Amino acid sequence: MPSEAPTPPLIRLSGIVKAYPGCLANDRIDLSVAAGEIHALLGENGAGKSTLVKIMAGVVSPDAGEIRWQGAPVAIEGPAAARRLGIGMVFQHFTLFESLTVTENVALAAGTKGRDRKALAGRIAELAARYGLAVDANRHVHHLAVGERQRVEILRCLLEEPRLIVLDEPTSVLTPQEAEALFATLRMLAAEGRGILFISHKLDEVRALCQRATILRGGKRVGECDPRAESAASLARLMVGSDVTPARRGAPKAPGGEMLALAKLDLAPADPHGVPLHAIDLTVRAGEIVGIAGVAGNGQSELLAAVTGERLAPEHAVRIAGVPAGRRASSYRRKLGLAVIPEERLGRGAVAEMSLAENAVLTAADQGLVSGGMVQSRAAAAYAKAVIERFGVVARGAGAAADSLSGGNLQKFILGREMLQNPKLLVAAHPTWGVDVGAAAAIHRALLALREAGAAILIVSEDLDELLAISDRVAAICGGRLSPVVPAEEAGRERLGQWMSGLFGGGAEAHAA
Amino acid sequence: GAQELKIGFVYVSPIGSAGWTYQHELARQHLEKTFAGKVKTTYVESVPEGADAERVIRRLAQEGNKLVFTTSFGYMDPTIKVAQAFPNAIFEHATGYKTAKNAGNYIIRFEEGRYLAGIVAGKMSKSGKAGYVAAFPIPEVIRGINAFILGMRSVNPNATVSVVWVSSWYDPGKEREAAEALIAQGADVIMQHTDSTAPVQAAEAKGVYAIGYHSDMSKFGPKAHLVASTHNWTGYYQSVVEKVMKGQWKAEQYVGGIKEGMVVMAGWGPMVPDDVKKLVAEKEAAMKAGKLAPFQGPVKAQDGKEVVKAGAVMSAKDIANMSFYVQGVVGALPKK
Amino acid sequence: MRLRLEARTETARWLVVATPLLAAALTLASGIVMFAALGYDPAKALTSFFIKPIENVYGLTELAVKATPLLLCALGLAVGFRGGVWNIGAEGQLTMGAVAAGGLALAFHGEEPGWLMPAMVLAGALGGAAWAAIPAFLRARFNTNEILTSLMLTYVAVQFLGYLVHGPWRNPQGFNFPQSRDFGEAAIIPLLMEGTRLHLGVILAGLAVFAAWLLLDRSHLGFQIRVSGSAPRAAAYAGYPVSRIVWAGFLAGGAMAGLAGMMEAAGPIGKLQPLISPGYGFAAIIVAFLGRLNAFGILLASLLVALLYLGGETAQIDLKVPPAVTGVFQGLLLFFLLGSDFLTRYRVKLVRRAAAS
Amino acid sequence: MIEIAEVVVVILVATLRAGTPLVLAALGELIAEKSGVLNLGVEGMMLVGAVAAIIATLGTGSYMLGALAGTLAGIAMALVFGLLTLSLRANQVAAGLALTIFGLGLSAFLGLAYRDRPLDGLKPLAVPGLSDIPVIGPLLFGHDVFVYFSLALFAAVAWFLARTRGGLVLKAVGEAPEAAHALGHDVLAVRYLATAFGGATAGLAGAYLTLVYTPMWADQMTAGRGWIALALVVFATWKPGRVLLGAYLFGGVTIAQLHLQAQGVAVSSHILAMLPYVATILVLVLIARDATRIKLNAPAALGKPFEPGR
Ligand SMILES: Nc1ncnc2c1ncn2[C@@H]1O[C@H](COP(=O)(O)OP(=O)(O)OP(=O)(O)O)[C@@H](O)[C@H]1O
Ligand SMILES: Nc1ncnc2c1ncn2[C@@H]1O[C@H](COP(=O)(O)OP(=O)(O)OP(=O)(O)O)[C@@H](O)[C@H]1O
Ligand SMILES: [Mg+2]
Ligand SMILES: [Mg+2]
Repeated sequence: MPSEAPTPPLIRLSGIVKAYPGCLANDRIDLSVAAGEIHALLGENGAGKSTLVKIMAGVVSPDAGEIRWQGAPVAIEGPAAARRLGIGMVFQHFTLFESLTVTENVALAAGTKGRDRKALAGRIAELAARYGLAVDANRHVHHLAVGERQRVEILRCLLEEPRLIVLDEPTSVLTPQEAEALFATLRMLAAEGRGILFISHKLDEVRALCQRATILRGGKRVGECDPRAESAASLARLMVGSDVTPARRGAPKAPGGEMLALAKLDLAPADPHGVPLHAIDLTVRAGEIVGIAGVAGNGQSELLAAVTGERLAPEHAVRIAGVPAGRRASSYRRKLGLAVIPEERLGRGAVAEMSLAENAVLTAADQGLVSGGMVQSRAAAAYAKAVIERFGVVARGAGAAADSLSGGNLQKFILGREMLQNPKLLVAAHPTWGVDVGAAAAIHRALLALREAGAAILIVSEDLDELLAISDRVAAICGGRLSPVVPAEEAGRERLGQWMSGLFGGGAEAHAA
Repeated sequence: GAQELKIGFVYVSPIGSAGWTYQHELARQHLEKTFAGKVKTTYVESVPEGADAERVIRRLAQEGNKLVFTTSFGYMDPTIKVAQAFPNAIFEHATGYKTAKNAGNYIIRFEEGRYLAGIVAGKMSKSGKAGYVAAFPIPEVIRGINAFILGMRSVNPNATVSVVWVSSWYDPGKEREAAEALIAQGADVIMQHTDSTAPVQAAEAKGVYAIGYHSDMSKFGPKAHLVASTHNWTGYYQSVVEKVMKGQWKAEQYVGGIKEGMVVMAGWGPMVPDDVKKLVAEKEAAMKAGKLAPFQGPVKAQDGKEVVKAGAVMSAKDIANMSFYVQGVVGALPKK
Repeated sequence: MRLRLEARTETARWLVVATPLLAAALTLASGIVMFAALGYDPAKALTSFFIKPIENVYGLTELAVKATPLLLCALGLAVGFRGGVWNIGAEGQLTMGAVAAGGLALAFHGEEPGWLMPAMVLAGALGGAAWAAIPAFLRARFNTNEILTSLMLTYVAVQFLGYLVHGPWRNPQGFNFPQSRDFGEAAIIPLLMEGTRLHLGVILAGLAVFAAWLLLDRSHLGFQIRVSGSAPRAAAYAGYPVSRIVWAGFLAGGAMAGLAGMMEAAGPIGKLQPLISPGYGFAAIIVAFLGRLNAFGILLASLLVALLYLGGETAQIDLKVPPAVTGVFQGLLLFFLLGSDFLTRYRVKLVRRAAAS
Repeated sequence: MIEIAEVVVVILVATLRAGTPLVLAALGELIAEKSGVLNLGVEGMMLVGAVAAIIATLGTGSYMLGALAGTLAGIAMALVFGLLTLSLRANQVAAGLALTIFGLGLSAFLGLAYRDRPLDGLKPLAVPGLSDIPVIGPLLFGHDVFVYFSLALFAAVAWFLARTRGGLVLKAVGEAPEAAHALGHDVLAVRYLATAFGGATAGLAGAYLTLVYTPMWADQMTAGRGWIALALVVFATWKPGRVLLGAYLFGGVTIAQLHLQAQGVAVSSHILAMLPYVATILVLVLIARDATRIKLNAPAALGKPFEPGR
């Protein structure tokens, strides 16, 4: 129990309960954040972190519990009420309006202050200068790189002078350099006396940044600690409740045959704001993992699309298992042994309202799930069940809807669905994005096992630690150009970070600011 | 017998208070009044001319209606079909050409009213230009245009009529736009072969004359409405009912016009001088006497070719198939 | 205390049945109020609407005949709607199906070959599909809004039919009225029951229900269509070409609507004339949604909507209820059905207000 | 001989009149769609607005009250739609079509006693002196008040979208409702307002038909104008300026066609009747090719229900 302090904490939640059908997301949670404090909220996927902060932000209403703001009990009726109190939230997804300019985006959140656009632009410039958040206020958001968008989010939040700033997984898309810059800003804000609540699955960051951490597990608060005094491993143990053994890559084997070969691949973007690919050369051999680092929006999606067949390229620019396939449809490439784990789990890798059995049919139709043009529902259910069992997916069963799974579990399901097809070539985008440490380790182990079994694996990720831990060879992509591909041992974080900003002598201009 | 005669009516559009269906409805009400206690009438309005018509007609027959009037061309085949299934009921179909033992049909020589209206227009128009808002270029409509300009030219040899096709029997907005276009092009009398009152209203608003059709439309354009060429079904319906009651009814193809009182010039506007009314009365008398017909020679087609020689009268078949303009119509007939 | 909505994780089966019943009950209740307010005896009015039209065998056959075009159009539309393909031009596709089949019937008028009927069935489906191919092509190739193009093409089709029956296809013996010749014997769909209008097409429509169920709920193509409709990006990921779904949706919709048009022309009407359908193609959109885009649901919905039409006629004959009142009544039923759908997806809960001390 | 210029002026004036109901209805639908609400029930709302307007005017003698009644009736219809799609989250396409079917029935029912009852019709304004100037007079000063109002409404809508915070919120709600909700904007309230606005202008457009354009009531007298208004919004790629252009273009083609006929040009009436629709399709195809513009202007969440997961 927190003791009565002479000055009450900025916010204090006690006994917060929030139930969703079939799941108690928050079970009598207590949490308090003091002014000037950077407080971490830790927990596995589905532990209830986002639910809790959404309650603070007024986006979700609690079933029971009390919220005190600077000592006084309050009811946060909606997002507007939260803002009026002085609670600012930086969401990770869905909060910028692509077709509007930066100023307009900011104006949308700025209450009555937003009425005068000129004055607003001035305020933005002033705040940007004060906290080192460089943005061009007149650009449309759809032109901005991810890091820049993040800065807009933060600026928008700061404009209202919030007393408490909540950030839900803000760093998962940033380069190490960008993350460092963000931390500097956060420290400055805390020094000004604001409270900061920080959610992240990257435990090193938490240790470097936060003074206090509240740990949730299964919707309950299971402890509190000073992360600076913990190791990453001990923090992970607190979260998961048992030891987490990070996956370890075995010694590189003699490289097998070329399963993927990109030769001088040029591709114009489909989207008017996409990134064109320039003369990409890349090979992935059987039995190896090749990792590609890069800040989102530098041609990764185009590269993946060209490999998977969602975009067509010149026939010989893409060879899969030795067969020229640049102009071939995805279905043909799958028959050659390709499997794909997309970056977006819900809506792309899986259909939200369909059952896991049905979602198995999505890409595993050829595994006997369709015959004579008819879907074999029994076979589909059996396949889904096999995935659930083999990959430790926590779900009600093959009949569970995809969107009833937590992010990490759905990710494991998609991974399993693809891996059970015994692919010769697996392409994975951000395989552990937003996934907790336990699940991430499980995913890494599965990928490595596939490598052992002789498959070629291409991974695109923004998480350098992940790439360096499991890849045999790595490269970075920037502005649609690929850096040299080097053995993971030779590429340090620093060097990859530089390559990610376009400094690899290929004459490439940095795309992202 | 003392039992009342049940009579059914099938209408193609809503009844409204003017237009084709409204005129039939007036006749139905007339029957209710005239044969009070002896007949019981039922009607169904807005019956589409497709597969539904047969069911509605049959339903009326099933409900014990011994006499059924079906009042639109598209009801012809369904009427005949149901007539065969209900040999004890009697069916009367308007404007068709098929008959059966217990199914007759009836039609109006609409062109007689058009001709008389043309005379009024010719007398009243200052510019000698009339405008005609028309639905579809089918013989029935073309016949009306020709009869109208022949009547108009009978009093003003230089008169012309311009036609705008609106491709709909009933579209008030378009009918009004068409009338306004005609007025803008100099027409000062508007005639219509469509079902709404919009052309008369347009004329009223623009300060030109109009001639009503189907119904007396004078209340829609008190200052514009010269007269209307109306259809009066009351007499015919009454005679049919009387025959049925007396057991004297026989299937026939009945055609009526001015003489039979089925075409009535009604709703004279106060601006029409007596001499014009008198002239029209004279022509009406001549028609009744069989001395005047709208397509009485000489009739010249647009290209100057004489289609009816002087002294001759166009045959009913040629009238039914008419697909050319006579002299005085501006522009060519739209090709199929 | 206040109301809270909660999404259901799974739709209970009984709700799928119960909510339309609730909607029907609400419609009946509002119908009673409405008819009473307008001075009609509500009991009589409702009997007229729902019982009288089908109290005998003939009535039942008429119901089937009336429901057939609605059912066919709606089944076809459901294929597109499930895939997020908004074809609202079934009316035009129906018209062009009638034109294609009717053209064939007229071309072989007097010859009466035995293959004419199957050929007309084919022509009807092809005619409708060809008309649907235009918006499909425009959407697949130029990404043109298909709601609007398919709708605009309906007006064009109706005018085209008008042009034909006013012009080149007009019955030469028909006194210039805008109608084609009566179809010959071989071009009229055989009747199933003497003395009624129940025709072979009704059976075909029944088979179509089963086929549509197989396609929509059991086949791989149906699965692909569903994925495309609810998660287009997942469809792209799985490699289902968007254009194929668009084509499948439009061609199925067009073919079925064309079939409906063929059956109207070669069935109860027996010729071509300016009006083939009194709006079946539009009503079918509602039928498709009332049936929740499910083949069997659509079967029930088409019977219900057909019954409302028949009921409107009897109510007019029996009680002089104007057709406009029927229109209002139909609209109410649609609203209740659409609104009650909500209950299958959400749970309404009374909750105590939290954290409001 | 009639002066060519005079005829041109007549055509232009008629075009403005013919375009006015389209401008009104399309501007409202544009606002509704910008908020993410696709209301296909414009035709139904127009019809109910039309009949309500003439009933009120025949009853009170006031055109002002008639226009108000039409507007309110349109709003009422839109709120029914809002209840179904926004609160009860019914499919917007289905609910819009149902609204049109309901509107057809309801307007016919309400209008039973008013069918073909004549009304004088609202006269054009006459600005003494100015209206009589040749050419310029009738073009600038000879219209009825609705024409001017529709232009003012256009200016207001354009200004609202481009310059105001409300417009910004509207666009945000139509693009990413979840995000707008998270920022504290009441998505449902914004959508209800936008839907109601769409109903208001559709009702007013209907009122224009019964009070000015063809001053009387007839069943289904909107004759498809609601659908044209919907097409105009797409044609305009959700930009008010192009709505104006499209409405007058469409009106102009219709009017010019009638004038050509009146001059004696003979074209098959069926072909003529097809033309506006074929032209609309062609224009839609041309517009659709400009994918970028559509992407930037089309409300990304158009037609999708918003489910605030509280
Ligand atoms: N809208 C919802 N409806 C039903 N269940 C929900 C909803 N949102 C969250 N949940 C469930 O509540 C639980 C907690 O979810 P929450 O988003 O708070 O987890 P989290 O700790 O943020 O996880 P992650 O690390 O994946 O972001 C999960 O089991 C989740 O499935
Ligand atoms: N309707 C739902 N039913 C069940 N689970 C849900 C539902 N909506 C979301 N979830 C689960 O809740 C968890 C959190 O989802 P949410 O949408 O809150 O994302 P988030 O945690 O805020 O996002 P992120 O952590 O990536 O920033 C996910 O695991 C998701 O699968
Ligand atoms: Mg979360
Ligand atoms: Mg998360």
